[in-house]
Amino acid sequence: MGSSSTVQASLSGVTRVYPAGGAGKPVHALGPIDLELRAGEFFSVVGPSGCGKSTLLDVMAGLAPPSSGTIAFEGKPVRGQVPDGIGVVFQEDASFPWLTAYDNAAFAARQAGLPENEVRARVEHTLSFMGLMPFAGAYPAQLSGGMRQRVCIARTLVTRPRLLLLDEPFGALDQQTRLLMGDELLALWRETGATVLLITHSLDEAALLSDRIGVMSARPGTFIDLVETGWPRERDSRIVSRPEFGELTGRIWAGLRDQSMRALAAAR
Amino acid sequence: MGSSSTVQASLSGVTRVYPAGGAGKPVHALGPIDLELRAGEFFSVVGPSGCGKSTLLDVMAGLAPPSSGTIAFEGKPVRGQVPDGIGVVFQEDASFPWLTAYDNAAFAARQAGLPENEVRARVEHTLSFMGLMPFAGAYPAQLSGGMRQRVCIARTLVTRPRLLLLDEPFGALDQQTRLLMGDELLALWRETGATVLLITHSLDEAALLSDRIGVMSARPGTFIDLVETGWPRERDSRIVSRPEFGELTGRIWAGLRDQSMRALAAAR
Amino acid sequence: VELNVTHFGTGMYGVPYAVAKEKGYFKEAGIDVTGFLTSAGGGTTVRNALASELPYGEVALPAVIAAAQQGLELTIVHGGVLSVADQVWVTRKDDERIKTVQDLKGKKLGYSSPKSVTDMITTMMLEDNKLTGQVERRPIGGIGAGVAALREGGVDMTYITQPVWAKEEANFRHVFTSTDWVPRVTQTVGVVKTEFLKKNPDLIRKLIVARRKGVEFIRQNPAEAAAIMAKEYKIPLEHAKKSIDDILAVKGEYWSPGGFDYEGMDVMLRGLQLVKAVGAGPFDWSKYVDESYLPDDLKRKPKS
Amino acid sequence: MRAAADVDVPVPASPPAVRRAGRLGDSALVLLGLLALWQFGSWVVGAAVLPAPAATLAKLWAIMSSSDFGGHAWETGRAFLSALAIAFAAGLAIGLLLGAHRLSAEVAEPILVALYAIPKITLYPIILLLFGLGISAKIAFGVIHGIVPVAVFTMAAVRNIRPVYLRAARAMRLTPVQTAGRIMLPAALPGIVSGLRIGFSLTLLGTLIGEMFASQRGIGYLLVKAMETNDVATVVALATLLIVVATIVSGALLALNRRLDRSPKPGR
Amino acid sequence: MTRAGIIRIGVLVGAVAALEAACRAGYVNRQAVIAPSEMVRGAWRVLGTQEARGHIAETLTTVSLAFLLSVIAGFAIGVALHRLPRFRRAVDPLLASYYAVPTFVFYPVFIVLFGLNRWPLVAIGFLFAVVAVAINTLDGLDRLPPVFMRTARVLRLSPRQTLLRITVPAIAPWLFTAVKFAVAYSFIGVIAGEFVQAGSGIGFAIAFAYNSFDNLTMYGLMLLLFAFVCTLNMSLWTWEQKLYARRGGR
Ligand SMILES: Nc1ncnc2c1ncn2[C@@H]1O[C@H](COP(=O)(O)OP(=O)(O)OP(=O)(O)O)[C@@H](O)[C@H]1O
Ligand SMILES: Nc1ncnc2c1ncn2[C@@H]1O[C@H](COP(=O)(O)OP(=O)(O)OP(=O)(O)O)[C@@H](O)[C@H]1O
Ligand SMILES: [Mg+2]
Ligand SMILES: [Mg+2]
Repeated sequence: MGSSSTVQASLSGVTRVYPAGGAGKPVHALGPIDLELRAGEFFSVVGPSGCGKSTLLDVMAGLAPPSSGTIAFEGKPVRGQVPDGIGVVFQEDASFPWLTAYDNAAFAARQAGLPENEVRARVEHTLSFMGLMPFAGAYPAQLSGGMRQRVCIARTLVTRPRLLLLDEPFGALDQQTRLLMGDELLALWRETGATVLLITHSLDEAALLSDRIGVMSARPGTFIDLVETGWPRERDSRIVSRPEFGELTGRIWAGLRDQSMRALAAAR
Repeated sequence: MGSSSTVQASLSGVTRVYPAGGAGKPVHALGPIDLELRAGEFFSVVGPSGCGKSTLLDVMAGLAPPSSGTIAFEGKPVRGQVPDGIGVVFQEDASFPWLTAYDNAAFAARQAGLPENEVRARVEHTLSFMGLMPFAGAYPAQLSGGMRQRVCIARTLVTRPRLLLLDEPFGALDQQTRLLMGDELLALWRETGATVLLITHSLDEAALLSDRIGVMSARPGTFIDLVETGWPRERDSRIVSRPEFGELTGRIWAGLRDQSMRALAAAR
Repeated sequence: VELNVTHFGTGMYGVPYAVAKEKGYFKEAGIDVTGFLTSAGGGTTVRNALASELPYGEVALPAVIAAAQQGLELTIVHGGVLSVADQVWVTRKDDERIKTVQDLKGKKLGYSSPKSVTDMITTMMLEDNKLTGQVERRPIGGIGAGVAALREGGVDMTYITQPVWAKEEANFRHVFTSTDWVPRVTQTVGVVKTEFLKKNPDLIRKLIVARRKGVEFIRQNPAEAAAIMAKEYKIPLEHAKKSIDDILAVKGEYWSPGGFDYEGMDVMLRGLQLVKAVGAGPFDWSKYVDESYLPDDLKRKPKS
Repeated sequence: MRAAADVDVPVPASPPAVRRAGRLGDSALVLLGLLALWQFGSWVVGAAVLPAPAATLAKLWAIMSSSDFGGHAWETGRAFLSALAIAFAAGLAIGLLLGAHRLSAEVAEPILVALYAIPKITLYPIILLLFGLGISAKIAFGVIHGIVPVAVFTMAAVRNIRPVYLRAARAMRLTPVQTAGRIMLPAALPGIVSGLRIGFSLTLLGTLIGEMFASQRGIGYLLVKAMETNDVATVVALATLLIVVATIVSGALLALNRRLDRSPKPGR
Repeated sequence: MTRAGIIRIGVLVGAVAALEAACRAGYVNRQAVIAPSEMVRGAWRVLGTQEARGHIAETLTTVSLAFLLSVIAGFAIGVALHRLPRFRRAVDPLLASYYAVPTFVFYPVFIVLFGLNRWPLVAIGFLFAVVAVAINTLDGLDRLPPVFMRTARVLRLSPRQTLLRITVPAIAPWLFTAVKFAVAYSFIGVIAGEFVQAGSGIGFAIAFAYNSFDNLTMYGLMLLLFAFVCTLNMSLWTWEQKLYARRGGR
């Protein structure tokens, strides 16, 4: 288990401007962002659509260069390449349709050159943890959207990343199933001790799962609020019936409602 | 404005079984359902994914025949055809990519044979109401997913339906923007006095907007709970901060959490 | 009507027809010839001829033999081209190795395609010169490909026919002409659909006379004939002139006024059998040839 | 209120005029590159085998200004346009039918694909035997080349129409004829036009091949005559003419398709 | 077998039977079309001759070479065009108009380039097939979800690994279509070339049989050719259907 006081990843003064395509104007999509992720914490990001959340994730993972500012992971600067130790689950379904659930889950581990029996042990453990063991031999086309997303999560988990970046991983699920998957994610987080950064559209999800929540403004996205939830490490979705839960979501909503309204008004 | 006591649409003993395709077994998707929609009420349907919500809408609209039971709209049986007076907005994006937003919105009205100046007046009114006036000349490809869905809503509203069936119309939007669109939908409902049946994945949305909420079981979907919210006709999304709101969502959630867990466990 | 003449526009067979049309001989015979039909491949021309409004054609003899063997209803009514004077064998200008046929030993010789007339001519030529098996023979497909192959070194010698030769003369070196080895071989004959012939014997008679006038005109007025050919074939006058002069310079008859050369026809038949283009065994000319439509002075009893 | 036509439209990334100019510039560069390659090739193999561009253009000019070229072009044009009309009409009819009727599509598709794969030139004896000499054989030859791609593309386009459009049509109470004209045709049009582009070229090729064997007039006849007399300059000049004509038409159809195809593009 | 499969066989058998009946009853001119049973007899006889077997072997070798080369080059061209979108836009009209040109008229040029051997014909087949392969590869790459490429980067795959382990399997259905086109077009190109220009091969043999009024040989050869192409196509198609069934469509 990671201690919750050391810094695992840090961003300072990070912005990202998409260069002008054709004769269009450049798009200032993100920042400036300053953020320190503590090792082992569960951090969620919420914000209006198009505010730059996925861009933030790309920049943190080293998939896209920041236009200014610096990013560090475990003390080393992130530049050009995805550092070892970071696992990413994308917003889109990235399961490979030509591989079975098992082979999908094993893909990254095999890639990393692990011996096959080690791969097998890890994949089987992860698949049964994610409730996918009966579907190990199934192809993604035979799975529901939510199951496919779980396959992607399994693929990432098998490499045992120390920092897990999740971009709206439950987008394909209905609200109730999301809740259950959230519980599983919490259990996983407790078990592995990894740091988790979760991007989500759902305030409830963020309020329920996180140690800290970063609330982003409309584009260019910056953090307008950082909320500590104060939940115990042992928790699950039954928290929703607690009164503090209502207060918490109320606080986040209040901020975001203004943001969204302002964004929408500007667009009209 | 419709009185809230007369029955506008009614379903009794309605089921729908999808016939066996190929070597598969027939799928019992829905019912039996008994429901009376009161003229002018705002009714929401929530339930786990795949429980038959869209099927219910198809059957009510006359787009698909019930396997048993009867449906009536304004006293007349619904059979084979979509009755005049019903407007439908589908879960999928159904905006026509070959028409501009304006022509999309005008499509159904022109279809109904309205004179062109009447069409223009209605379309302009509806588009500005939906915040789409600046995009009247844009094609759907130039609009975001949420805007496209609004175009579809506009297309349906222009015909002034007396019963509006909405299938997850805000699926493409983030939670904050959904909230704002919900407010607009409420305003519209108040203005036109139409009956609204809204299918949604979001319990908050249902709790916020509706006079009544139908909670469905897992497939085959039947109503396991019918919740009266008791909200005043004049309301908007600020309701979320009221304590009764938390109670209400808590009640719905409790029922659904069990349902979803049971469904998930059975699938494992 | 349109008349079927094989290789009209690309070969010498059609010149008498061009002259007869231009000089009004067809008109005199009461036939309004508006143009000529032709197509690639002997069989196609035969089929086309038999399917035309006036089911007559001057076509390749091998195709006629094949058609007759397959039971098509046709009658041979006049002789056409009686020699291969239009076929020359050439090498590259800068290639001095081949001066006589004996120099072919160990070289590569291009002919159009298996079972064709050039296949037959080369086979006979090599046989006559005791070179069989000592020359590499390669099918090339056509003149264009042959010329390309010659340039590239794929073959050392290939054939070119008139009037293309007149055009290409400057680019290649002439070594010999096919008539040097096979002086008499009937290339084309006139055929008519038998059914039509029975009904319109006079029309065919007149047509043969008109063609004959064309042939005679070429002999008497080669220069004017060349001018007509140049116009109808859409080629430069000097090429037309050259090709006609070349043909006339070769010993022996090229354009028959209509009469048959049965020896030449037998040479063709035996040659084709040699390259297995037609089945072995005798071929009874008298079954297909009918001389009764020829002018009396050209008639000759077919030997059986 | 302003009329829909003069309403503001969101400014596209770059004005169309600028983009079009850029595209033309690129095309000019590619053209120059091809000409250079051609010139180079001519040097390598010799002008007697492959005449240089300038000589070819001069030759082409000479051919085109000769008195009887008009007749040949007219002959080919007449046969080609008839073949094109038949191939397009029949291909569209077959494609629409198969697209709309699933079972016949399943029955016919492998047969169509197999027919497509047949080296059609070997059918020329049969065509000649069936249609005799003259324009009908050429037309038949053009048709057998062009009809299958048109049918296959149309079928795919119709089958890929999103089902929600058809459901929307029913919800708006369109008659079957209206549905075909106002929904199916515009929705499938981009795919159909792609089929027409390929169909155009192949029909032209088929017509020419027909002319090469069974005609006394037309571009194909000129081509085969030039081939027989080893007139390389004419062969190359005519081939150039063909590709120029086909490219202009193909480019025009492509531009049309870009205008018609307003569906959102995949990818970010 | 599926219902569609049964109907399909019924349709084909019906068509053949109708032709047979029409020929037997004398509705069809024997000089034009012969009965299917005669065609089979012709095919059998053709297979018995050394000469025809030689033509067939030659054509098959030529086609195989054209096919292999066009698949490799077409794939490479497709990938290259995809990487160069501006270039691609500029050549886009050419890709569709390309098929209007009878490539085989350039046979003499290829003889000069490649010599008097089978390579000029290989070139004709290749030129016919390569563009179809490139177009389909491009189509597949266009629809390749960008998230796969991002996944490859997260998993730190080398460009080669990305190509072999992600790109190729991801666009496999389009490559399949490309392969089917390559088979069809290399046959079409090679046979057309033989038909018009060459002195050997199936195309030449058909043309020769036609010109010698030898319908039995001609239809026999055609039948063999069609049977071969169709069998090849059908097996590819079945294989493809299996692939799709697993992957659930494209
Ligand atoms: N490649 C790009 N080029 C130009 N602009 C881009 C590009 N990618 C994203 N953007 C813009 O940058 C902004 C941020 O995009 P991003 O995908 O990060 O938003 P997001 O917060 O993840 O949205 P969502 O919640 O919808 O996933 C958006 O306005 C988007 O239009
Ligand atoms: N055409 C069909 N044939 C067979 N089964 C079908 C068909 N359409 C839907 N179903 C099945 O019927 C059930 C109900 O489907 P429906 O689309 O009504 O669910 P839903 O509640 O709208 O789900 P969601 O919330 O995901 O939109 C599902 O289990 C689905 O698999
Ligand atoms: Mg995002
Ligand atoms: Mg649904």
